[in-house]
Amino acid sequence: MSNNPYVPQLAVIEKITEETWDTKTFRAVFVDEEFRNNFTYKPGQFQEVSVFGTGEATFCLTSTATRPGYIEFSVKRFGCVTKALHGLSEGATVGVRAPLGNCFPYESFKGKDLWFIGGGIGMAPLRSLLNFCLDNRDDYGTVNIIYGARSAGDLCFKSEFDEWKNSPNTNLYLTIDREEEGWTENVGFVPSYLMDLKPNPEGAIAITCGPPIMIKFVLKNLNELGFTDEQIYTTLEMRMKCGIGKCGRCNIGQYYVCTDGPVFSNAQLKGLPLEY
Amino acid sequence: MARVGVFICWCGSNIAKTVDVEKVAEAAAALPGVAYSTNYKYMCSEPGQNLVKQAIAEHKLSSIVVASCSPRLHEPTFRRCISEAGLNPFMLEMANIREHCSWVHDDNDAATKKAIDLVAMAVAKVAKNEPLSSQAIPITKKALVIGGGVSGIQTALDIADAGYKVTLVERTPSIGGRMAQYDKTFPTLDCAACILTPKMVDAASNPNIEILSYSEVENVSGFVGNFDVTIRKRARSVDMSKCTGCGACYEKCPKKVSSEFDCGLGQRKAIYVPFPQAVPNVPVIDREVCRWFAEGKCKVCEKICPTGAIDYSQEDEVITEQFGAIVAATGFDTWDPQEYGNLGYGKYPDVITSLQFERLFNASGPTDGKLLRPSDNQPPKNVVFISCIGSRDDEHGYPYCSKVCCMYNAKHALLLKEKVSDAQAYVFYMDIRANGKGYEEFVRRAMEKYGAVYLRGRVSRIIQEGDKLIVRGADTLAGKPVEIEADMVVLAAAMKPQPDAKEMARKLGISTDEYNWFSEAHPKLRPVEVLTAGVYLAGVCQYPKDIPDSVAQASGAASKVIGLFSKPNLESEPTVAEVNETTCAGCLLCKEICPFSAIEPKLLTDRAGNPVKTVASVNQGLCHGCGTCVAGCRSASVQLKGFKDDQLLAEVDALAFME
Amino acid sequence: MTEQEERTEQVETKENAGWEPKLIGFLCNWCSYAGADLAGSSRLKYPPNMRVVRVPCSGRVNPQFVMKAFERGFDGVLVAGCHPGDCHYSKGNYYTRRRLMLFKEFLEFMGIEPERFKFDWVSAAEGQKFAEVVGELTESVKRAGPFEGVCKR
Amino acid sequence: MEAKVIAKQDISAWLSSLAEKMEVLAPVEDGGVIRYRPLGEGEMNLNFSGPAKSLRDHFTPETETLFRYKYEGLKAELEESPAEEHDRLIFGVRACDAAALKYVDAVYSMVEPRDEPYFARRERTTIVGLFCNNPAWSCFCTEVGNFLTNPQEMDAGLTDIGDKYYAEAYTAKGEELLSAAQFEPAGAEDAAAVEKVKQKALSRLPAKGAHEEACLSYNWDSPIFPELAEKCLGCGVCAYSCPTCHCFDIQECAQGKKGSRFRCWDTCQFEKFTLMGHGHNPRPSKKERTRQRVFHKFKYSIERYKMLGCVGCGRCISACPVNIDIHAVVAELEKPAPASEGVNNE
Amino acid sequence: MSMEQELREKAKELLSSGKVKVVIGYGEGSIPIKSTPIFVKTPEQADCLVLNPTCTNNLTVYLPQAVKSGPVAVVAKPCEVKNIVELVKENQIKREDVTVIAVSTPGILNDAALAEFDLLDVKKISWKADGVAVTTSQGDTVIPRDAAFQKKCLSCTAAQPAIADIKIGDWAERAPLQDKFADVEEYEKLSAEEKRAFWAGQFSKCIRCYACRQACPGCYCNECFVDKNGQIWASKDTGAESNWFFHMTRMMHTAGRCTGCGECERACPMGIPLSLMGKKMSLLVKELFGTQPGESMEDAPVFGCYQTNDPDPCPE
Amino acid sequence: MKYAYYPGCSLHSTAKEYNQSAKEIAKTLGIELEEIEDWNCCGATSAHSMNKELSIALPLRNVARAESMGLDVVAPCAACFSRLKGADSAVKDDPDMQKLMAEKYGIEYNGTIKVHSLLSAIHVLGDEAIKAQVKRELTGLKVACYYGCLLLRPPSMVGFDDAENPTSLDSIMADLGAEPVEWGYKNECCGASLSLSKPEIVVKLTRDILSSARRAGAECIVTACPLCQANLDTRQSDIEKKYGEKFDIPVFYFTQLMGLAFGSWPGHLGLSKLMVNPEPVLQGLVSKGE
Repeated sequence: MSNNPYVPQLAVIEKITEETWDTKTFRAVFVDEEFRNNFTYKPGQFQEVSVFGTGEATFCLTSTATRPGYIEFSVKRFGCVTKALHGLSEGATVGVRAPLGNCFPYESFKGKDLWFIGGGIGMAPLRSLLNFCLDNRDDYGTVNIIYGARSAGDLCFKSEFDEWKNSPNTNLYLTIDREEEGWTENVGFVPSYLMDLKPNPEGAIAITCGPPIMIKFVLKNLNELGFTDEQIYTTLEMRMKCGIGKCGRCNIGQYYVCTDGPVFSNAQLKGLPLEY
Repeated sequence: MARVGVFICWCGSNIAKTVDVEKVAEAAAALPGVAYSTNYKYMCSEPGQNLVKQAIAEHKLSSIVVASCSPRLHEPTFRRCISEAGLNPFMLEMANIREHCSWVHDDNDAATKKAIDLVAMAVAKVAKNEPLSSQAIPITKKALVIGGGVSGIQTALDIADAGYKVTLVERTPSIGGRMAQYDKTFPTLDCAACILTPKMVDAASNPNIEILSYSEVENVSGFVGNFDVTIRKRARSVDMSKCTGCGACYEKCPKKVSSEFDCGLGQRKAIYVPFPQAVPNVPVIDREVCRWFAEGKCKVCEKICPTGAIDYSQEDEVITEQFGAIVAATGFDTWDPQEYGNLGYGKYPDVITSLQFERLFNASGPTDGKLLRPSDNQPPKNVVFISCIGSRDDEHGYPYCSKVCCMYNAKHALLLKEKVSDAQAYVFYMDIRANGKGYEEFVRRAMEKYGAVYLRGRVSRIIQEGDKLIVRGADTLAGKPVEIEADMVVLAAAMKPQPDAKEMARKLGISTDEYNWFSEAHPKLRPVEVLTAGVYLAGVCQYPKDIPDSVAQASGAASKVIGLFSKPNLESEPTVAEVNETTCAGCLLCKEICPFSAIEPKLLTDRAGNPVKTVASVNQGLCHGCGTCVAGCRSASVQLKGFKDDQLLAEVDALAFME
Repeated sequence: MTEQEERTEQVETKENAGWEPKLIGFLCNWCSYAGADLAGSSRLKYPPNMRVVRVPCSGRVNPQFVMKAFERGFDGVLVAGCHPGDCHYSKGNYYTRRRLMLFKEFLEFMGIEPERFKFDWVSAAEGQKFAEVVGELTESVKRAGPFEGVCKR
Repeated sequence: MEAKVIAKQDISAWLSSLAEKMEVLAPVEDGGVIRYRPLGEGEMNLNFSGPAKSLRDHFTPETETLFRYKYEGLKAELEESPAEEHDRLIFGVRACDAAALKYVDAVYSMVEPRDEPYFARRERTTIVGLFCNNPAWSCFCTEVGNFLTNPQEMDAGLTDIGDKYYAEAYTAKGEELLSAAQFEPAGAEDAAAVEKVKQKALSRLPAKGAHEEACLSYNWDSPIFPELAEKCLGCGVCAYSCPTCHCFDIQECAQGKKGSRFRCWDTCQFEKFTLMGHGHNPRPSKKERTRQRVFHKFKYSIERYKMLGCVGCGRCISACPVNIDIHAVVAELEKPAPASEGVNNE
Repeated sequence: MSMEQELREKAKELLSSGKVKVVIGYGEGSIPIKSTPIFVKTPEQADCLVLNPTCTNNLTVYLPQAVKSGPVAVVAKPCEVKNIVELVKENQIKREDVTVIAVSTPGILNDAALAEFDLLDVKKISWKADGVAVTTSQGDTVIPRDAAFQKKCLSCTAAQPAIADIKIGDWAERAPLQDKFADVEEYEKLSAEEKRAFWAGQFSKCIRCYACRQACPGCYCNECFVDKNGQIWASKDTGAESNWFFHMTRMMHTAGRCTGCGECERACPMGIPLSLMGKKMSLLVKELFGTQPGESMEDAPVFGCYQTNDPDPCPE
Repeated sequence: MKYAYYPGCSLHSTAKEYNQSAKEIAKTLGIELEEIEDWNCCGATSAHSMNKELSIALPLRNVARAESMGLDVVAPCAACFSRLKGADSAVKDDPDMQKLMAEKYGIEYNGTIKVHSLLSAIHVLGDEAIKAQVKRELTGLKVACYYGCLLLRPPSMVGFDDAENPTSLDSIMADLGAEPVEWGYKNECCGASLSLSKPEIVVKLTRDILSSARRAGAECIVTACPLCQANLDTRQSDIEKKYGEKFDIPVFYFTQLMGLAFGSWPGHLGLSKLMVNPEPVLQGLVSKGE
C-alpha cells in the first residue's frame, strides 16, 4: 500500500438503518484487517466516502472511536453520490479516506456542562461527541441535548433517544417546527426553544450544528444567554474535494476548513473573513 | 444508483430460439445497479407479470427492465403491471430483443451479444429514470364527424346517444353517402333507402347532432381534447329556415346538367336535391351552371318559391369550433375503368360500372327503376358482369381486393332475373370472395336459383358489333375461350380513396398508406384509432369494407370517443419538457422551434416584485414530448422528462464500455 | 484491381479480419423505430452490428449525441427519422435535417470519414428500407475500417 | 563551487549525453508558445524572452489518474497507478519557475500526509536554470524576491554571455552535472561578462517591493475589486499560466464495470469552484473571486506559509485577454491615499 | 478631429444627457502596447476613452450583464456590431437598452507585429498611412498594413452596420485585401487521417481554461454544458478526445452566430487555431442555408427556422 | 428528318410494294431514308423461340450499323421493328448483355440511337404536315385500320399509341380525307406465323376480321404490317373456298393510300401487286384525280 493519500481504504457496508424517508445511516467495516485493528479517530472528524462508478463525497464520522471495529456515517439523499449510496445494499464495497480534519477539543470540555444543539441531519457530527462523552460519562458535567427537525419523521437516531434519556444526568429536549398529532414533546424552532430552556453559561460548553439559518440564530442567542465565544463550538460545511488541505477549495482566508476545521470555536469564526 | 430488476422474456421461442436467454440474464445480474435478474417463457402473460410484482416486493426494486418485444407493443402492459406493484409506471425500460434482435439475426452468438448490450443500455437508462406523473387537461366534450355516409351517421348517432354533442360535416348537399345511391343491399336484399333513410332522419332529429351539409373542413389545429376546427359552410343560396322542401323550384328550373349522384346517367337541375329522401331536404343552387349566376338572367326558382326561401346573396360562412375528438368517415371513390382500353368503357355506352347499374335499378334513378340500356333504352337480355376491374391488378389499378364486388355482382345477377325474367346473367370472376355472414349462401342462390352463369376467367376484349357487345373471355374451368353476345356489360370497378384523401390526412395530422387510405394505429389491435391521439377512423376511408363492417367500425370509433369523453379530463403526456429556470438564459430559441407552440416566455421577479429575467416555460398540456426544443437548447436548460440528456447518454456510455 | 476492390481487399488483410464494426443508431419512435419493428416482424435479415437508442422524434437527436458516440469510439452512427412532411410531431424532422446536414459537413471537415455517419429517412412502412440502410452503413463502415478515434494519436 | 563556462555549440552534446541517463526536457517552440518538451520533440529554442509555459504540468499534470478500480455486484478492487520512477532533467528553467517550486512544495507538504505523487516527481527532477537576458515587459520578479540573482530550488544555472554560457552550480547534484567534459573553468573576463549581463537585465526590472509586510493590511473592501469584476471575463487563463497555482479538482471516470479517479487543474476563478450542493456559494460573484486570487497570492500566503505566493513571472499579465495586471492591482492596494476614484486601474 | 476625440465627445454627451448609465469602451492598458476595456460612468471619465490599433477586445461580451443596471453605450467594430444584432435577436439585450457606437477602424494590431520591438520602450501606437506607427525612443516606425493588422481586419469589407446609433470612422465599403478563407482552403487539402492528426496535436495542447468561451459574446449561458455536475456531457479530463468534444460542441453552438471577431483564437494561451473551425462553419451555413450572422434584424436564427426545400440527405 | 432505313427481308420480297410506297411517301414528306448498308435478316418470329442470344445478336448488328451511321433506325415491318426494338432495349437495360454482345458476337453497340416504326415516324410529324401533302382527297373511302397484334405490343417496350385502343393509323387516314370506320377487330391477331404450319386457323381468324370489317361498312382495310397484309389479302380466296363467303376487300399498306392521296403515280405504289384487285374500290378516286 503506497502512501498516495488520495487512494481510499476499502470497506464493506455492514448495516443500513433507515433514519428518515431520505436519510440512512451506514455502518462500514474496513476490509484490511491490519488497518481496521489500529484505526482510530476523534469525535468531530470527517471522512471522504467513495462510491465506485459515481464519485466521492464528504460525510462526518457519526460513530465514536470508543465503540471500535466499525465506522458510521449518515447520508441525506441529495446529489449523485448520496443517491448512489442510497441505492447500495448491505454487503456492498465502498472506499473510505478517514479520519480527516481536526476534532472537538474534548479534553478542554472535561468537567463542563455540555449543551448539544442539533438541527436535522446536523445531529450526526454531534452524536459522535455525544456518545464519546456518554462512554466517558464521569469526565463531564450534565449533558443536555436540544434536537429539532422539521417534523417527527425528520428526526434521526430515534433508536438512541431512550439510551440518551436514561444516561446519568442527561436530558433530551426534542422539538419539531410544526404541530403534529401524536407528538408530545416541544413544538417550535430550535433557537427559540433554546431561549426557553435558558441554559446557564457558567462552566458550560455549547456545541451546535445544523442548517446555516439555525446556526446563525443559535450563535446569536447563545451570546445573548451569556455564552462567550470561546464556549461555543460548531462545525462548518464547505465544498471539499481532497480533504487534506491541498486542492485549495475550502479556504476561508488563510485557513482550510478541511484541515484547520471543520470544528471551529465561535471566537475563531469571528476572526475569519466573512466568506463562508 | 437505483436497484434494478431485469426480466428476460423467451417469447415462447421467438427470442429463445436465437438468443441464449440464460446467458443474457446472467450477464445482466453482473451489471452495476442490478439487484435481481431472471428470465421467463412469457413475460407479458399473467404469471410473467406476477413474477415481476413478487420480485419488486421481495427485493425492494426501484426500477424494472423487461427484455422482450418492442416497447411499442407492450410498454403500456408492463407500465400497468409495475404500477400495480407500487412503482411509478415510468421506472421501466424495455430492451427490444425480438424485433430488433432475435427475428433479424441468424448468428446466435452475435444475437446473444447484442441482446446483452441492449439490456445493459436499458439498465443504464432505467437507473437514471425518475418517477413521472401526468397532468389533467380539460376536454371539450363535443365530437366532430367528417363525412355523412352510413359510417358517419352511425358514429354520430352512437355518440349522441351517449349524451355528447356531435357535429356531422358532409361535403355534398345531403348526408347518406354512397349507400344512398344503392338500390338493394346484400345479402338480405334490404332496400338501401329503407334501412338508411330512418337513420338519416334520426340523425337530423337528434338534438345532440348538428348536421352541416354542403360544408367542408378547412383547417384543424390543437390536440386531443382541444381541437380548433375551421369549417367552411358553402352558400346553398337557399334559406334553410324558410324552405319546406316542396320541390317547386327544381321542378321549374330550366337548366339541366348531368347528375353526379346518378353517375352521369341521369340529369339534374341547376337547383337540385341529390335524391328525393335527401336530408336536409333543402335544395342547393350549383352556382357554376345556374343561369342567374353564369349569365345573369332567369331567377325562375326565386319567382316560383312559395316561401321566398331563395337567396342569391348568401355567402360562404367560415366558422371555427372547439372539439374534443374527430372521427374521419370520408368514404371512398370508384376507380375509372377507362384505364382498360380493351373493355371499351367510355367508348361503348352499354359498358357501365356497377354503381351506374345500381342507379339504373334504383326507383329514384334516371330510369325510375326500369332496367334500360343507356344506348337505346331497351331492356337488356344478356348482361355480363366482370369482377376485379382495377382491383387485384398491379399493372393498371390497385393490387388489393376491394372486398365487396363479388357480393354486389351476385346481387345484380340475382336482381336482374327478378326485374327482367328472361334475362341471363354471366359473371366473369377470378375467385369468389364471399366470406361474410350469409354471403356464400347468397352467391349460391344467385347461381343455382337464379341461373347466373359464373365463368371463372378474365375478359380479354369487348367489341361492339351493331347493337351487340361481343364479350371475349376465357372459361378456365372448361379450358376454352368463350364469347358472349351481350346487351350490357357491367364492370365491378375498384374502390379507391377520395381524391383529396392525402390533403385531409395532412389537415388531421394523420398518415396514409401508399394508396392514400388513412393509416390506423395498429392493423390488428387498434383498427379504429390513428397514431394522433383524439382522431379516429370509421368506414371505407381506412380500407375497402362492406356496410356491416363499416357500421361496426363506426360504433367502434364512437365507443372510443365516448371512452375519451367519459373521463372528467385527460391525463397529459407525462413525458413532456420542463425548463430549469436557473440556467435558462432566455434566448427563447425553443419557443421558435416548438411544433406545438407550447413554449411561452415567463418573467421571473424577485420577492419584491421587480423583474429579474425572462425564461422559457412549457405549457405541459400542449407539449407532445417530441424533444425538438431540448436538442436546440445550447445550455441544456430544457429537458424532456423520460428522455433527458443524462438518460440517453447513459445508454451510449453503457454500450461504449461493454467488453 | 479497381479502387473498390483494393479497399475491400485492404479491409480483409488488416489484422482486423475478425473485426466487427460497432455501430449505434438513434431512431425516432414513430417512424424509423416502427420501420425497424416491421423489418423484425417481416423477418428481414440485416447485420447485427448496430444497437438502437429510441428517441421520441428525430428532432430530439442533438448533434452532440453523435459527437459523444464518435468520442466513445463507435465506428459508425445512424440517425433516422420520418420523411419530411410525415413527422408525427409535424415539424421535428425539419429542424433535425438542418442541424445534421450542417453537422455532417463539419464532421467531414474535422477528418471523420463521411461513410461513418448516415442520416436517412425511414417510414413506419419501410421495413425493407431499414434493413438496407443498416446493411449499407455496416458495409461502408467495414470498408472505412476500424475507427481510430476522433483524434488519431 | 567555482563557476564554469560551456561553449554554445557543446550544449546539445552535453544534453544528449545526459539524455542517456535520464529524460531531458528543454524549451521547444510550438504554435508560438515555448513549452518544456523532451529533446526529440522539436527544435530547442534558448533565446526566447520572458518566461515560457510554467513547469506546473510537469509536476501536477493537467489530468492525472490517481487510481483505477473494477467493481461488480457487491465486490470492488483497487489498482493504484504506479508512482513516478524515472529521473528527469529540465533544462532552461527560468528563476521564477524554480522559485515557484519552493512555494508549491510548502503547500503540498504543510499538512500531513504530503502529496506523494507530486513529491515523487519533485525528488527525481534536476533543474538547470537559464538566466533571463531580456525579461518580458510583464516581468516583475525582482519586486517580490531576489531569486533572479541567487536562484532557489535550482541545481545549476547558465547565463548566456555571447558565444558561451557561464555556468554556476548551486547544489551537489549541480556540481556533478558541471563536471561534464564540455565545461571548462570560467575566466575573470567571463565573470565580468556575466555581471554585465545580469546588471543589464536587472536594469529593466523593478526594484524590490515591500509586499511581504504591506499585503497583511490589504483593504478587503477596496473599490478596485468591483472594477476588476466588471472587466474580468471569468476564464482561467491567469490561474492556468501561473507557476504557483496549485488548486485541483477530483473527478470520476466511470467506464461500465471499471473506472478511475483522476485529478485535474481547477481554479478559484471558476464560479462552481466553491458552489455547494444546496446552492450556497461563499464566493458567488467575480468580485470575491478576483479578490481571492490577489489575497491568496499575497496576504494569505504570507500568513500561512510565511512566503509570498507570487514569483512575479508576469504570465498572468501577458496572458489575460482583457489586460488585468496583478502588479498594478497590488500597487493600487498598497497606495496609502484614500480609496482612489478614477477609472483606469493604474 | 480624430476618431478618439469624436468618441470622447459623443461619450460625454451620452453620459451628461443621462441617456446611458455607462459607456463601455477601451482605455489605456497597463503598458502602451495594450488597451483594456473600461466602464465610463461619468462625463469626466470619458477622457480616459482611447481608440488605437491595440483596441482588440470584443466589448459586446459585457452587454448581457451590463444592461441589467440600466441603458448602456458600447463601442463596437464592424464584426462586433453583428454580435449586438445577434444578442438583440436572442433576447439577451433589448435594442432600446443599447446605444451602439459603431467604429470602423483601418485595422487592429496583431500580437506578432511587435516582435522586433523592445516592448518596454514603445511609447505610442497609432494609425498612420494605412499602416501602424510605433513610436519608440528612436521615433516612429510604420509597419505596413499586411504585417500590422489581424487577418480578420485584412479581409474585412466594413459593410454598412445593420444597426448603429452613432457612426465613427470611414464606413465606406472596402474590398477585402486578403481572402478570408485562404487558411481554410489550405487545411482542406489534408487527407482525413492528416486532419485528425492535426486536431489531435491541437486539442492535446488545450488546458480547458475556457478563455475562448468567456471571450465569445455568443457564449452567455449561465451554466455551460461542460460545467454540468456529474460530467453529463463532457468529462473534465484534458485528454484530446474530451477537448475535441468541448470545441466541437462550442462550434455547433456558435454555428450561424459567430461573426468571426477572432477573439477566441487571440485569447487562447496555447495558440490553437480556433478561428479555422469558426470560418469553416460560417462558410457551411452560408452554403447550406444562405444566411450570415448579424446582417439583418429580420433573419431568423439558423436553427430557429427551416424551409421545406432545405438540403436533404436523400432527396427523393 | 434523316433515318437509317431497315427494309427487312419481306420488303425486298413479298412486300415489295410496301417498300416502294414507303420510299415514295417518305420523299414527299421530306423524310430521308438511307438504307443500312449490308443489313441482315432480323430473325423475325422464329429466332427467339430457338436461341435467345442469336435472336438479339441478329437485329442488334443492324442497329449497331445504324449507330455507326449516327442515325435513328426506321423499320416499316412490324416484326422487324419488334425485333430491332427488342434487341435495342435488351442491351440498354442490361449492361452484361451489352458486354456479352461485344465480346462474344463482336457487336459494339453503345445505345446512343433509338428505333422507330415507320408508322410512328410518320405519325410524329403531326396531322398538319400530312394534310399539307394531300393532293387527292380520298373522300368517301371507308377504310378499316388494322393494326395487328404485334405492331404496338408490348406497350412498355414500344411506347407508342395505346396498344388496347389504338388511334394513330385512324388519324392518318382521316388526314388523307378517308373515313376510318369504328370496328372491334382492329388489333385482333390474323394468325401470323401459323400461316405455314396451321393454315386453317389463319383462314378462320382472317374470316372473322374481314367479316367484322364488312359489318363495320369498310370498303378496304389498311395495315402497316406485311405479315397481316399477306394473310388478309391472300386468304380471301381460301375463305371463299371454305366458307363460301366472298369479301373482295382490298388490303392496302397505309403508305400506298398515302401515296395515292399525295398524288403519286399509282404505278410507283405497287398497287398491282395486291391479290385482291383494288381497282373497283379506287375507281371513283383515281379517275376523279386523273
